[in-house]
Amino acid sequence: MYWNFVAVGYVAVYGGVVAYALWLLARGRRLSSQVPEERRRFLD
Amino acid sequence: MVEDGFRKKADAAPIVELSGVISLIGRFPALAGLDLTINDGEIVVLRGPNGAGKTTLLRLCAGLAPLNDGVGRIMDLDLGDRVQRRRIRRQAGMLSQQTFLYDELTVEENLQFWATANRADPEAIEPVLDRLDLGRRLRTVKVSGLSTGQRRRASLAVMVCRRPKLWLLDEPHAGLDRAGRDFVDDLVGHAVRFGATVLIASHDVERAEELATRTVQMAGGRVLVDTNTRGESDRQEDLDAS
Amino acid sequence: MLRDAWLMAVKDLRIEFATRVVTGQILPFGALVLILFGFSISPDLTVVGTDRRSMLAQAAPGLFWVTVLLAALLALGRAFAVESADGNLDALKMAGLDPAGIFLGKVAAVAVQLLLLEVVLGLGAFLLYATPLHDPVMLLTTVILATAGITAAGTLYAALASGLRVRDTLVPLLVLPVLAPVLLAAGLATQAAVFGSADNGWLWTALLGVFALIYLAVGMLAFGLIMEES
Amino acid sequence: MTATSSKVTRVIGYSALAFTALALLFGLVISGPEVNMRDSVRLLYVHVPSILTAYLCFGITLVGSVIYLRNRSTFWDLVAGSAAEVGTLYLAFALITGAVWGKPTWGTYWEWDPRLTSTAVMFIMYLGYLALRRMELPHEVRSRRAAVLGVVNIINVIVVHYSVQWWRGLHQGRTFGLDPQIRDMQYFSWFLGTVALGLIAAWLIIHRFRVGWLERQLDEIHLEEALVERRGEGV
Repeated sequence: MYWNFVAVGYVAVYGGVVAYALWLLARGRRLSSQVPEERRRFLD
Repeated sequence: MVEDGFRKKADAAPIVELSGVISLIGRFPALAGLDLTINDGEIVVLRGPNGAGKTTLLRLCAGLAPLNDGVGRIMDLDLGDRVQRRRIRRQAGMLSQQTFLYDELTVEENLQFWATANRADPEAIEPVLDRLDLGRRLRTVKVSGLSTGQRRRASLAVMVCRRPKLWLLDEPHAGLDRAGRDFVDDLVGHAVRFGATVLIASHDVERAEELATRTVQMAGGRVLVDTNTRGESDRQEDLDAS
Repeated sequence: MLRDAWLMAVKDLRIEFATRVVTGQILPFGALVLILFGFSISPDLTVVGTDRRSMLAQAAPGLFWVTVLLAALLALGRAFAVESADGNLDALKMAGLDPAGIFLGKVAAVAVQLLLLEVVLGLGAFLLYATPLHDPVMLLTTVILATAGITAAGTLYAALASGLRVRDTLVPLLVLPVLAPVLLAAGLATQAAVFGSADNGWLWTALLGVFALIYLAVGMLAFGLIMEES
Repeated sequence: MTATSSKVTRVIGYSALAFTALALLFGLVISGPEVNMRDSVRLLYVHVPSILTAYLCFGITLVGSVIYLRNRSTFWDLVAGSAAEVGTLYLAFALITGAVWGKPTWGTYWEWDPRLTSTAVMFIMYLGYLALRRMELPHEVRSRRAAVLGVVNIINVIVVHYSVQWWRGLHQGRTFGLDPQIRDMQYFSWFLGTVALGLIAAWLIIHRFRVGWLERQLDEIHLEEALVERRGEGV
């Protein structure tokens, strides 16, 4: 019984992290294809 | 004496000094690298098609539109500086499509509120009201019940009470009858005699150019043509005479 | 600053007097909410305890303050709609009014309107929900301090969302969580005031006072930053 | 590699992966159940780190907001925004894991426990902050308002925290002090979870910052195009 709850919790956290990270990477990839190289220096 | 000193100082620093000014409305560059210098006591008419950036230029000079790039000095104050911009706002007067009036209040209540807010002399309201034909019947009418022309006159009354140093008039003749237009012209002349500088955006070319000492043609958020209607020498004589 | 606040408050109240939006629209809305609460919580249910009190009477303090919060949101929306109608915010900036003064003026005007609402809605709750009244002084203190807190925080947040097309939906999202402590404290203090229950009503009113002071101070400091541009 | 990664993020990313593997191994396999909570103690190895990291993120948002109000730099605005987004995500994790921990432990998913209540309110506050950041406003206006909210939110959090605590305190709410018997291995699992989730948060914040940065750059490019087009109008 306890393990079901544990599973839900872990899946929510690590699944959430992975989903968010993938979304970020995809978005970054799409955006950077539209931004020229010299503007991709992230710190000014 | 004082007058002389004032003139000298003003000669050293123009009233409006813009170079490479970019001003955005949302993400639209309403002003796209505009250069313009206006000296003390000038009456400048802005011309140009709709969307040329005339209104934004006026708002910029009032310290309302953002200065996103370039250098802007108004009355020798820096538009890019928060504190100085506040002082610019205090000294500029604007007449625009927005009349800055509370629909729900009467003409009189509006004038009293704005006069007090602007720290103007409440006594100054009466003559202006009379002069603008807002005196008797209209003063107790709610602003929402006014016609466009009457609204503009009320707005003008507020501005006159402020006694601004820089007058920014956006289509001041629009929606006014002949008497109203004459009154505007009188006011402009009067204001300049008392040391104000006037910037007018107008479609009423004939009327505006009669007033103007200079015409600036705008397009695409920049100045296209800049001409002295009277010529520099005339202008100098005017100054000397006054 | 106080002069500007007075000027703004008087102007806002004049506008309200001329249009009667608060008394004519928001007040009936609040009354309606009170009645709807009555429908949703059956007045017949009684709470088992020393006092036999209906569930509705028991819940009355909380329901009353939720109603007040909803009405306050509308009043705040109205207070800012007035300024954005004809570019008047620009004119206020050009007049060089002290932002802190504008903030205080708005707070004062909304607070006066809200107090009026609360008196009427309070009477309504008293009659509709058949609540007793144990300590009127504590109730009055609660109402005044809670109103100050609600309007101070509310005005600050309404300003943050001003000029946005989604203002009407964003303001509740921003301001209601912030007002959660007010709802809590006001509800409990009111409970103590009407039922004379053992809860420390005065402590809760003190919390309301602290809340009001914090948000008045924050609002006065932050309003200039928010109003700086557009 | 992907466009928003760099040497630094790759190092952070791989160590996060390694620590996550360790945290899962220790948290789910090696460490044993606790006396009272049984196996649900394992949820605490993600729940508590989530909260701690979320608080840290909101701290960064506060710092970023304050610095932004001082120097008005895009950099700090984006730092504040990125940290708030990641922090809110972590707060959601904390609420979810808290609920599924509460069910076997307390018998309910939700208790009107002070910490739980104030966390929920805080979560909604930061959703509001993120909503404000998404508004269509000129950059400088939006950034300034967001910065004000970033600072004020912290004050809210403190006020809400104490008032709720006081509320339950005065009401002598049920006590949930289970007096957990945390042993070395459990403590170590918790530590590993904290490091893993902390590193992941760092990676996420940096990437979120870079996405935000790219959005700004793209916006600048659009603006330059718009300027050229605008200047062409007059000729």
